[in-house]
Amino acid sequence: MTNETLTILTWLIPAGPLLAFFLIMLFTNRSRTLSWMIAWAGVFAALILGWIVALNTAAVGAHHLEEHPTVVASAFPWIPVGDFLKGTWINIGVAVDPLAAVMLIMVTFTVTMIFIYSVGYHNWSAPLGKILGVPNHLQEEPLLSRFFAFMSLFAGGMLLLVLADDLLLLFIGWEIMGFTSYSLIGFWYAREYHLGPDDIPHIPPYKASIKAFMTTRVADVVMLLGIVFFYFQFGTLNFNQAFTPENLSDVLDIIGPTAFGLMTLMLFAGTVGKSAQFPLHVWLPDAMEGPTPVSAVIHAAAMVSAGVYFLLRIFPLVAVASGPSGTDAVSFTIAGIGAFTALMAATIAIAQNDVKGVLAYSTISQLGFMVAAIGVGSYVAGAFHLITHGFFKALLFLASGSVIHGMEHGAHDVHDHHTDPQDMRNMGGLRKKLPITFWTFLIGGLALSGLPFITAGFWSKDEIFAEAWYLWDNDGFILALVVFVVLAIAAFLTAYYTARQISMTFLGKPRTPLAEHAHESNAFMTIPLILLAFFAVVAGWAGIPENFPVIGSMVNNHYVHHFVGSTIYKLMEELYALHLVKHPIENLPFNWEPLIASLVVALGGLFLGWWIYGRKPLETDQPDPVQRPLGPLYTFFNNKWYIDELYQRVFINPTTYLSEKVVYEAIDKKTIDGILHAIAKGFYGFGYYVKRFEEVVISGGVDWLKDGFLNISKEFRQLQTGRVQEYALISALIAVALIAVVLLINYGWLGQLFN
Amino acid sequence: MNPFKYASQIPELPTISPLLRDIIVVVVISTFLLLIAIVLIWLMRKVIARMQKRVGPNRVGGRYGLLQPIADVMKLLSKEQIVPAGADRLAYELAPVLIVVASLLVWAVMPFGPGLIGVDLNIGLFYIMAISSISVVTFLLAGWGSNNKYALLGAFRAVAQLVSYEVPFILATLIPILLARSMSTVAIVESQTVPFLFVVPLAAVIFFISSLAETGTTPFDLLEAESEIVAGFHIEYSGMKFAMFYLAEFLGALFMSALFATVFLGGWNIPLINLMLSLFGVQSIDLSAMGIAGSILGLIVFLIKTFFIYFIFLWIRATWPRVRVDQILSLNWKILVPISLVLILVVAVLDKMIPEGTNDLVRAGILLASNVLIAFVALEIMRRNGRQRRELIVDSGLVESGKQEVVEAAPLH
Amino acid sequence: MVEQVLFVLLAIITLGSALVVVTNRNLFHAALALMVTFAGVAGVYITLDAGFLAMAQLLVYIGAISILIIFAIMMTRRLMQAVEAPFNSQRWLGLFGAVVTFAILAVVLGRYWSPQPNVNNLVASIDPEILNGSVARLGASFVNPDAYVLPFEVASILLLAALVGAIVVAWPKVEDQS
Amino acid sequence: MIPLSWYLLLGAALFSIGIYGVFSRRNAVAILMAVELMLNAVNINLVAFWRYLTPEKSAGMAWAVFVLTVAAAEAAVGLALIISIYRSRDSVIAEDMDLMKN
Repeated sequence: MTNETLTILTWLIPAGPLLAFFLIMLFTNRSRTLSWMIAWAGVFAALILGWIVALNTAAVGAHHLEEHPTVVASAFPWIPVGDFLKGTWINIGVAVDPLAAVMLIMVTFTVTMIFIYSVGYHNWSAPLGKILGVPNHLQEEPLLSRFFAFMSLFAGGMLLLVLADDLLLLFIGWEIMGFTSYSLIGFWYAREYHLGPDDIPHIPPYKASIKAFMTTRVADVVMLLGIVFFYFQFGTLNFNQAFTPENLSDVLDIIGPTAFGLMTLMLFAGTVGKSAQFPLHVWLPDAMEGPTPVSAVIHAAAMVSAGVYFLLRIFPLVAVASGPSGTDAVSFTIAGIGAFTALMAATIAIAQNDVKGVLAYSTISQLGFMVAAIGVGSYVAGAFHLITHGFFKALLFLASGSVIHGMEHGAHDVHDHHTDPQDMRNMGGLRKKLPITFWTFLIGGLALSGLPFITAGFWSKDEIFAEAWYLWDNDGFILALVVFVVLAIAAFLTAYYTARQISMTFLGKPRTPLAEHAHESNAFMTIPLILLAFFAVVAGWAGIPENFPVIGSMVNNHYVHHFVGSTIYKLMEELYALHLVKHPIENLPFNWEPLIASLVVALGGLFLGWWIYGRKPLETDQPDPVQRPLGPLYTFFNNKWYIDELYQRVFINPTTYLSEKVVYEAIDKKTIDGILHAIAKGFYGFGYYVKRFEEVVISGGVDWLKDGFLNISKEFRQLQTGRVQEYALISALIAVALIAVVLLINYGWLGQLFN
Repeated sequence: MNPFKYASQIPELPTISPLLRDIIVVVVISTFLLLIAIVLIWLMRKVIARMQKRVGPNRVGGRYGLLQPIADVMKLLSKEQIVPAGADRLAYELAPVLIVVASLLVWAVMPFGPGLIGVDLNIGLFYIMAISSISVVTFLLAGWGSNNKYALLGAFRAVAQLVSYEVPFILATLIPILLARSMSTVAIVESQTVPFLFVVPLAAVIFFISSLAETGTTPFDLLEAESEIVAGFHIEYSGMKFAMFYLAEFLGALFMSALFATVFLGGWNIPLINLMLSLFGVQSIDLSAMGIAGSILGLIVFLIKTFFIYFIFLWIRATWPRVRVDQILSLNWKILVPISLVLILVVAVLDKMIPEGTNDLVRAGILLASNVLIAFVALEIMRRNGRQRRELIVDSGLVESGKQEVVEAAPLH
Repeated sequence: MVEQVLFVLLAIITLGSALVVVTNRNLFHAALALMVTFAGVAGVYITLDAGFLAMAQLLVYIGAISILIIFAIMMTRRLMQAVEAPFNSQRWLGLFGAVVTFAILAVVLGRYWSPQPNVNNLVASIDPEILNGSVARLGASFVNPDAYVLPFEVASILLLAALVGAIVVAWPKVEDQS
Repeated sequence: MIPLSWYLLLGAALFSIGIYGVFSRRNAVAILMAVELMLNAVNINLVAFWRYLTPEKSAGMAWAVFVLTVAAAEAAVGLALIISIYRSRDSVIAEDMDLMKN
């Protein structure tokens, strides 16, 4: 395929969903069927085009890509800035390189699956009675058109972000996703909860959406500042133009390592917000209030990946900032935040009971994995884990949605609308009831916990471990060791809570009538599960290192490493030559330690989880087995480290207090209003005398005048007979008279008229 | 001062002063028409009688009743002149005269043959329309003048029908004008190497229907629906005045068929002959160049065509039932006018798009195809509407004919 | 000479019938006289070599407008029969106005265009080709963007508006039609 | 050969007659007829000027045609108005329609 065709196709990838959004919003929002069909058309177009472009990119071949990573690059001037007559424009453009290609494969596929799933999911929505503002059970979602419109807009924004070749367009896609995530999390805006004492505490959707929006805003403001800083320093927003060895070294020399690191960290703040890293991760669990497809698309396929993707995009910046001539603070911050988030989220996840809550925290922790990996400088591992995680986490979310769905069916059948269908304690024994869901969930869970040698998660995690270990082992990078250990613990917990979740949900026998009467979802929902399960397994095999014992020799090509690595291979080589980065993209030697570590954590975690929860399943209303041994720690985890409460006290309460008491009471009411009242009184006094004057003099005079006119008009009114003909006659006579006068003046006297 | 150029004169005739020639032409044409009307009456009675399994006039003048019309005229002449009480004399007396005058005036531009034409106006067809619009007035005069409510009703009906059917009539006439690029009847006749009937059949159909309505023959003969309003606007007329209306009616029918023959059948041209000859490579014949022989030949051809069309008039008259008023008007405004508007647009654009010097057959074929296409689409739409209408009737449960009127008339309001 | 006689006859017919129009007590006869006036004006057009306009005059005025007027007269028939003064109180004033108007117009005419033939050198006789082409030129000028295409379109819109407006205004009220 | 001024005089006379009718008739329909007379007078002038001054152009005829159009529209709407007034007020006398009186 010629490059021009490829360029056109690349431009067309985001066009499909965006067009679908406008079509649905403007025209077809009355017809539900038409709406979801249009949305499908959009994403299917994006899927086909995206895969065509991606596979064409892959077909170029790693060696050629290492020389020229950017396969498609097309841009046109958009905003004139500064002295634009000289042609300093901000361009809008798309670029496809291996990283974008793999993202395209993952994003388009998962998003399409989610769209298919959504139709099945929304045709039978939330239970009757319990929740306001949502359709009754076995009724169709009334706002389906709106849902698909926003989903399409979301997909379009994500694809825009993936394909963007400069920071501005990327930021636009970023913000589009921010807005749509807000409107989708709060999709059931009318929901209100009347929580029982033992219910899982959650806030209603509209609050959750506001929370997510505000939290990410905090990050985005910093990120925008970072972008401005970036533009100020580099003079361009385009990645390929900015990230050249000359530019990087120049900027580093000019502004010094500290400012450089600061710029990097400001940009990284965006990732912290979008990918829900530690300080700003609080929005993500509450975002589970949205419909499950939304959770899947936000927390697995698109939005949270966007943060990591952005971090990968600016990886050269990170590498240089934490390079030999940079400051270690950068890498310490990034990797530290990542590792801490991974551990914290994992610990929280082991004490959650909401089936989607567990997945939410596991998402946070997996994102922590990626961020930590990138922090210590392992580019490929981060990207690889990003892709595989996208697949199996989407699978897990959709499967959990299917579970909730089955539970709601049960709730409908037994007319019990007070038991929470999302609470794992109310489930159990669903393996018989939802076979397809069970098997797909099992595959996804195993992939998440990294079951060795088969699942995708194992290979990507193993990659991260290998990189971290190599960094420690090779150049004694202490941070790498820390990250390695922390991530190992996190991985262990991951496997543990995955096993716990599967056991509590599917194994044993039903603990509530809901679970008794649950049954399998429709084909709309199960088929995407199966397809995703396939990828959740296979996606990892592309990343098997060739120097891995036995299997490696079978595959004999570390494909992902070469392919993704080739994105910045050349650049890193040159930077390495300039001693700006610690080490280029290189093939790792095989080490036993990380392999053993990942084997141990995965299998050990799974076994422990099964030992506690699967071997003798929970009975009804039996408290969590680990509650007593862990003691206060459990409540600490269960309450999510009290971070929400902390924020409540530290940020929100002071702010409200300030605004309430100080600004409103003291400043506004007392000071300003006081002054205004004083002025008002003055004017009252003045106005009184003005009023008197007006009454006596003006209105008196006006009355007199009015009476005069009245009397005159009494006389003149007789003229108005209301007869058209009279008016016409009079006006005509006047006109004739005028003409006559004019003629007489022109021609002199009548006497000389006729000569 | 007179802008109208006369038709190509026949060389054999002696040249005489224009004024005298005008008078001669007028006298000849009107006499010819007034005489031919007698033949028409006999023809109508005979043909319709045969179609209705009757014998028809067979006593007066031989077993074919050839002299029957003469007897009729005698009877009418000898009848008493009755003027209804309270009649508006002016209008009452004026109407019959005016209608005959109008129906004679239009023949001035009718090309009977090469050179056989009263006056070849460069706006001939326009002239015809104008004059025929005068005849509408006479109905009003008659209806109003003969102080009679049936007459007035008949006049109203007649005017409503005629005025509204003038629209598709004129629109359909515009299409031959477009193709011939002239309003002169002679130019239109000469430009028909392929008769326009085969070029724009849809226009021909619309023209024919609206000419039926214009002359007020079946199925559009509401203006003299004997069963409803006794005899329409000329109920109060008797004797010769009635005969004048009668005469005007026949002349109108004949004129419409003659006009159809002129505009759509190529007038005095022998159809398609020159194309045939040119196919065989023979020298093409031009009647207008053959002097008096050509004139006579052309006249014969013209009369054959005219009487063929007139026969079709009689045929319809003998066989078709009458339609309702609302049906007439809705047929006009909802079907004929839109179709003819679309047709004018399409034909004009196509005719411009076809490059000059294209073979006439090719041009004709393209236009024919467009016509057929439009006709098909129009029929499809009408079929849809008809089905909807039927469902409406069936749903409303009024299926017996008596109440069906209500349902069908409803959309008109 | 013949033409002048013809013209004078036409003028007499036209003006006479026009006078009938404005003076006759019976409206129906007034309408008939109006038709005669229109016909006379058409004749005047013919003497002016404007055959097309003459035909248009017949078609529009006699064929359409007169019919409309007669319809209106018949629909308001009851009033027609009631004996009533045809003129209002200001007839003499109106007559005066009309006469003065005519006088002024005549004066101005006499000033500019002398009544004698062939005085101010006008286009007396022109070759018939120009006149024969006049209709074609008229049609061309209606669709010529440099000439009258805009007024032409506006006129069409005006006709449409008049159609709709007439229907709406004369439409019987809802309670009228049972 | 007819002088131009004859046509202009004819037009002037017709116009004046129309004016007289408009001012002095009581019946609205009659007034409308008088208006038509005036329009015809105008047309006569247009065509006469066209014929005598610029026969090779088409301005005069074109505007005559426009006047024709306007007359048609005016008659249609005017008569519709008259009929609706007749329906509502049972009168077509112009003098009776003096709702704006005083």
